[in-house]
Amino acid sequence: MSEVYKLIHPVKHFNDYISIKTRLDGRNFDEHRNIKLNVNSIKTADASAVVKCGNTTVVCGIKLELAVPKAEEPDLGFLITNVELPALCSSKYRPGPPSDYAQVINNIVSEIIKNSKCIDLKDLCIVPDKLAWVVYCDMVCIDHDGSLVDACIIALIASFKTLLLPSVNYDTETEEIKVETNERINLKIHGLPVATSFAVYEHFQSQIILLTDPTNYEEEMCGGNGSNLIISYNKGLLCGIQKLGGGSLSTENNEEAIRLAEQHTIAVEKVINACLEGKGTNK
Amino acid sequence: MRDTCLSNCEKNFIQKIVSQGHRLDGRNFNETRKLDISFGSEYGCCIVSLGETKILSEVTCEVAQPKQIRPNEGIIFINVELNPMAAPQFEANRQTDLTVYLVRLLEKCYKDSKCIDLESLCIVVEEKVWSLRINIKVLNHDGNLTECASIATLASIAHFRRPDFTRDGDRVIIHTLTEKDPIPTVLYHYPVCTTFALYSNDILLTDPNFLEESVCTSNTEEGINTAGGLLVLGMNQYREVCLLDLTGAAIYTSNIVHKALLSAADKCKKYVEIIKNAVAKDDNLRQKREKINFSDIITTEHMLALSRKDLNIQLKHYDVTELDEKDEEMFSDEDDIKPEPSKYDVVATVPNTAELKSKEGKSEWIEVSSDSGED
Amino acid sequence: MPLDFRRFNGPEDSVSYKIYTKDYLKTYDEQLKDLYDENGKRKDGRELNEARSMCMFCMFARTDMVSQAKGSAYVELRKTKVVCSVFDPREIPHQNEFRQLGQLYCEVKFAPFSCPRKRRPYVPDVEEKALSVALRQALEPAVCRHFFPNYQIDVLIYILEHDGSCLAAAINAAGLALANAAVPMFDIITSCSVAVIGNKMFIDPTEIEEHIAKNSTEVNHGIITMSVLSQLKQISDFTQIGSMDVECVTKVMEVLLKECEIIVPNIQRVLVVDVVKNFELKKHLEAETKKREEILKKKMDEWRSLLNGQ
Amino acid sequence: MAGLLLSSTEKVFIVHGVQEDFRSDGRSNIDYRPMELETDVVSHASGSARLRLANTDILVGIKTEIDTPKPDKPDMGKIEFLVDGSANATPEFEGRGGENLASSISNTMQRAYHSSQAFDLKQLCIVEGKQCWKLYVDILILECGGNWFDAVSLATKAALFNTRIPLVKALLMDGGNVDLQLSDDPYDFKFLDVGSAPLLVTLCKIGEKCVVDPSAEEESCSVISLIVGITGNSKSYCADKGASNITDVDIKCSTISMNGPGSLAPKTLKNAIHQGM
Amino acid sequence: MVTDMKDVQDFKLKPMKCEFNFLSKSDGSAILSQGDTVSLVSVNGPLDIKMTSQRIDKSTLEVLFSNKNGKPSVENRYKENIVKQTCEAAILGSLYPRTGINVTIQELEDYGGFLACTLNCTCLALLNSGVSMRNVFAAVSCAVDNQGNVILDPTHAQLQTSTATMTFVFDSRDKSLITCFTDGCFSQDAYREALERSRSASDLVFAFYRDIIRKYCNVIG
Repeated sequence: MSEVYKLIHPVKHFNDYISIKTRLDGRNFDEHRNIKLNVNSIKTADASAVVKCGNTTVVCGIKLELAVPKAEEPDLGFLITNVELPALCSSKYRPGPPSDYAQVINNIVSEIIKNSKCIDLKDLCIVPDKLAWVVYCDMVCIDHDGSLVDACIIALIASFKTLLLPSVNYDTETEEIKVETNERINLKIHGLPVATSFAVYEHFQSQIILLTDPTNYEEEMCGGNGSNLIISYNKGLLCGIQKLGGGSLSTENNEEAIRLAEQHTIAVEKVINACLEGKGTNK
Repeated sequence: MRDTCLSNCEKNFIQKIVSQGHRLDGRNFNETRKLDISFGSEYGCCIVSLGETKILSEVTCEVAQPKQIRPNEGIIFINVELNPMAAPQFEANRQTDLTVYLVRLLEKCYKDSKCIDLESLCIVVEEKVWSLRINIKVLNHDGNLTECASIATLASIAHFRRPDFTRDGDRVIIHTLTEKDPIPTVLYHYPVCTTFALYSNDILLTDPNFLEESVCTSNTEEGINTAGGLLVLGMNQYREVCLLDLTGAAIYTSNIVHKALLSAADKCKKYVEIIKNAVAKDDNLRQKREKINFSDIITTEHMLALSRKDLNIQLKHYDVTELDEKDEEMFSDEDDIKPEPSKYDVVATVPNTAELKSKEGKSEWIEVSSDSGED
Repeated sequence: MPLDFRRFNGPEDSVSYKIYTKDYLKTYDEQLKDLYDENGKRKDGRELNEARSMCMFCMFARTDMVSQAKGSAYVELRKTKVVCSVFDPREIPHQNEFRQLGQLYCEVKFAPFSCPRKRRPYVPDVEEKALSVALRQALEPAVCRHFFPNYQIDVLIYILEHDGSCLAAAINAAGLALANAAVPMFDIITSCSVAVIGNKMFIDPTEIEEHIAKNSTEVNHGIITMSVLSQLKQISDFTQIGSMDVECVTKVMEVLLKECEIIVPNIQRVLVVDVVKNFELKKHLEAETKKREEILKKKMDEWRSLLNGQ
Repeated sequence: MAGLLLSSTEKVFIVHGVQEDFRSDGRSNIDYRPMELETDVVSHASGSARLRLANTDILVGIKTEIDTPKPDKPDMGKIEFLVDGSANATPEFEGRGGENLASSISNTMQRAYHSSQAFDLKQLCIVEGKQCWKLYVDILILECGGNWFDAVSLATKAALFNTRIPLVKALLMDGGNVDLQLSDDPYDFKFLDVGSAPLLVTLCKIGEKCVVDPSAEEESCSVISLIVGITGNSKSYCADKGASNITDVDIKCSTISMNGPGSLAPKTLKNAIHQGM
Repeated sequence: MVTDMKDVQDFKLKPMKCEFNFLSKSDGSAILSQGDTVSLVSVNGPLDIKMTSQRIDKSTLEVLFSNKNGKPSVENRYKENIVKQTCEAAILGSLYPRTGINVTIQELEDYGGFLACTLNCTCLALLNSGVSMRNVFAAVSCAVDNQGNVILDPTHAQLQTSTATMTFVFDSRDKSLITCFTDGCFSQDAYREALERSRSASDLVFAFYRDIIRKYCNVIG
């Protein structure tokens, strides 16, 4: 019965839920879904993490390569982040090159990482002008059920935290390279950026409702172009606020969003740290 | 590309007034529209408008590997883009016959005529050369794209300057524009294309607009082309022909080509002078450290233009340090009020895994059906 | 190669650091010796003829992996990890004429970080295309295609980690996902592969074993993957690479047939769990609906009595 | 299979004929159609061959280029197969349809040539780890009358046999650079050893019997065909692939019983194939 | 919060210059310069689009952004998305079902605050094209310099030393925030301050809109 109602009167159905202050999966407006995080499960990658935020599943794998640094920036390494939305993660996508939406997500994620300055590209340089690390981070979405950016950032940061760089010997005379995989050092990570997504729903014209950690269906109901508001924090500083589409925000909404994001950030930080500590004790 | 419709009335009307010696916009047969060249703030960037036809041209350069058969020559790459901005019938990011045609004509005119000194673009033989990319973007398509595009190309090449470099042993250092003055490109001669619309095989219309172009290349109701076509001639300032291209009907007599050539030679020479003057004038201004920018094309005299210089607003001036303190206080207050217990538990279950779960089993299944809305 | 404008690209000439490590320069013989110890045990402790699917803990399979898909499955053969999702039948795009049989569109994609040797490119390469074709061939005989003429079903495979036998894993996953999506099928499809190096047979090989088998110089070497419709006793796909004599092939075939049989109960178990789960969910939902209706009814009765009372 | 329309009676006729070991063109089940093979037909290519097997017409050209070998196989050359079906050959090739078929042919060929037993890539090496030959095998399908795989492999083998590789002297310069010197004499070249280059044999299952060298009509009657790659020395055979394809009805697949004849046939057929060459 | 009015300061936006109908073939077009930054936008529509992208309930908005060198990139898609989502909130798309509206943007000069300039220019071009709109919108950019001060509508030189930039787009009716995007790291306070300042400064942009429309009405009226 409910399914039919949802299909025939999607907007009314959704409004009914909102008016009794509940969401379709039983959450409150400001409640986020359960997060499950697992690191280093993929051995072929140099570092990896699997994140499940509710149904949304993202796998992040890091591959290391070596290259000559750019002539303009001889002391910087490379950090290449890409978000893949393969056709299997949702019926919205078709096989082939990345859709416009995938590119937008890709850009948002890479901007957040860049702005948070959590990785100093200088740390990735081995010998200036000669050799530098290229860190390829591929975030693959296996199941797309909303709040993709949050999941991507968690997966990416968790795998950064576990990334170990092998030691490299570069002989300047012979230009010979030797890599020692047994000696590895941690990559320095400055802070722990976390993103929080909201859907902004305009309920009966004037009332603006913020839905924390929206599902795919909720995102669809609020404009259909992913989450409307993404707030990212790193070390107590904001490192990116994106507001696109959905309802318009008043000052109060804005304050509320920032407050919620702060809370969420603390919770997520706890998860990541717990996960990494667990790893430490188990080894 | 969506089709543009041309009504029979329009067709017949244009045909008729041309045969009577008139043009729709009141010009003479050999009169061109107003030419205007404006340069952007960067070298090699210009907007050329020929009447309402507007084209943006930009030359950029990068270091590339030379082709194996020509190890000491630079590379020129011409790209033409027609997007919905030019006219609604064009689709974005799709090559059409028109773009291919334009690229080919421009390549013939500027690459095949060898007007650019390619050897001067060489940095290290067989390893590094400059690769110039000429990007032509049609902003508004009101006929005679070829002529406008060719003027834009020539103007931007003449205006373009590439960074200087010095060789230090094996290494090549490329200097920024502020370190060393950039170098202009060497041009042996200045070829320009001109277009004539051919009507009933004896009338030549200089600089046809969009309507005139479409009428002369379209078919009549009977499906026969009425001896109309487009004749493109490329010539340099020495009255040498670099390019000749005819689309549409066959020409009965060669006289008409002679006639066109004579008229084209004068026109091209005039164009080349205008371009040279424009570049020289721009160079002069730049040497006087005057800012040149595309914002100059917005003429304030235009009826639909508006300019506001004094956009002032009075705002409270925040003293940042003061504010910070206050906020900190506020925050500490807040912390006292609500050390809200986290609703979530962090569980480290399996090795390498952590989980965040909401404490209470909140996920009660609540369903709303259509009846409940009426409660 | 033209630059991909839809992604962020790294420098063109970057290489994996692994080519500078010591292990990379190992000769073939050294690599071969590394494969198994004196007792004939393989590196991960298995016997030669022991498939990873034999031990219950290693073969891990589940359905309903992807919430957005109609049906999905996840198969893990120790390190090889494969996700598959199946979508609702849809009209075949750019198709004019009538097709009596439904089409299967199969796509196998490796994650960029899935292979130990090199980074996978984003655009489908030759291997991925070949795997997609092999997968389609294996699945076509298993699906009742005559039930959905002029439509196509998308079967999409994503390989998260590749440690050998990925085609076999992909076929197993696809079979599960199709069943999970309630696509009518003739039979349960299972698949297994064997690597042959000289006179040794490695059942369910790992990536390194496959690699050596492919490049071996022995008389008999190669990899055979076979998929079987168990009840019908039909082979739906048989792919071999390398070089081996006829006796060897027939021997391998028998081994594979046996292995495929062994997987069947595992698959059945997963499917039964799936059905039971769905059944329980449905019962649960029905119970809730009933409860709600009762409450509603009570309320209505209350109102009615109130109305009548007035 | 839009190109070929057969009525069900025609199909029954073919199936019954095959059952009786008698095919519509008078052959028995293990006979090949007449074939015509011509080598060195394209003067610009390093090697070339044209094969006409009844209606199937295939042209193979081989181009050689110098390339750097793969880092993990420093002493081996490279070989690449490119298949191009002209739209004249069959309506199937129009648009994207040809791509699938072409890639499946080139895949099968690549697979068949993969083993060092089949084709020794070491003979293409010039300087280990630095320079090697890369062979581009361009396969052009001009007309198709069934049985491409056999025809393509046969033509390829002939073209490789005919391929002339120029003799190159390699001088190792200091700093690891290689200087190649090409001999001035244009007749200074070597031939490749293609003795063991694989041939593919397609076995088409029609009814209960297997048939070699199926014509286009016969192909449309079968739902499954088995492609067997055979290397030159009779005992090892390579690249074997069950291709379940083509039209209607319930697909019968190569079961174990069917593979028996499948693996027997190559032996008996080997002589016939070589006669064909 | 802080209510002492004693230090009231003058804040300046960069001079704005605009021309309507710059392109003759488009249904609406505008070229706008804010300081040295120049952007050109053309609007076509509502027009016929291919079946697959038609929507039954509203018009489909297609935004094409091309930067100066003409090469497509992921960043361009992101910018397109910003403009698209902002316009979608403003255009009354439900009036034109099964049609498409094309917005084409050409970068001419970028000396800071380019996206803000583009968004304003897009709004003007939409006004010029006569597409029905719910409200107009104004974009204002801000920068935070290395001392933590907020600078309104920064110039190219100011951007070089800034640690963060923010761009806000406001609704004309109740000045609520439609779109916002940021670059760099900044504190919450800086964000709040920048937001409030930009909100006030958006008045100037709306005033500019009104002036040009008044002039435009005189011409066409």
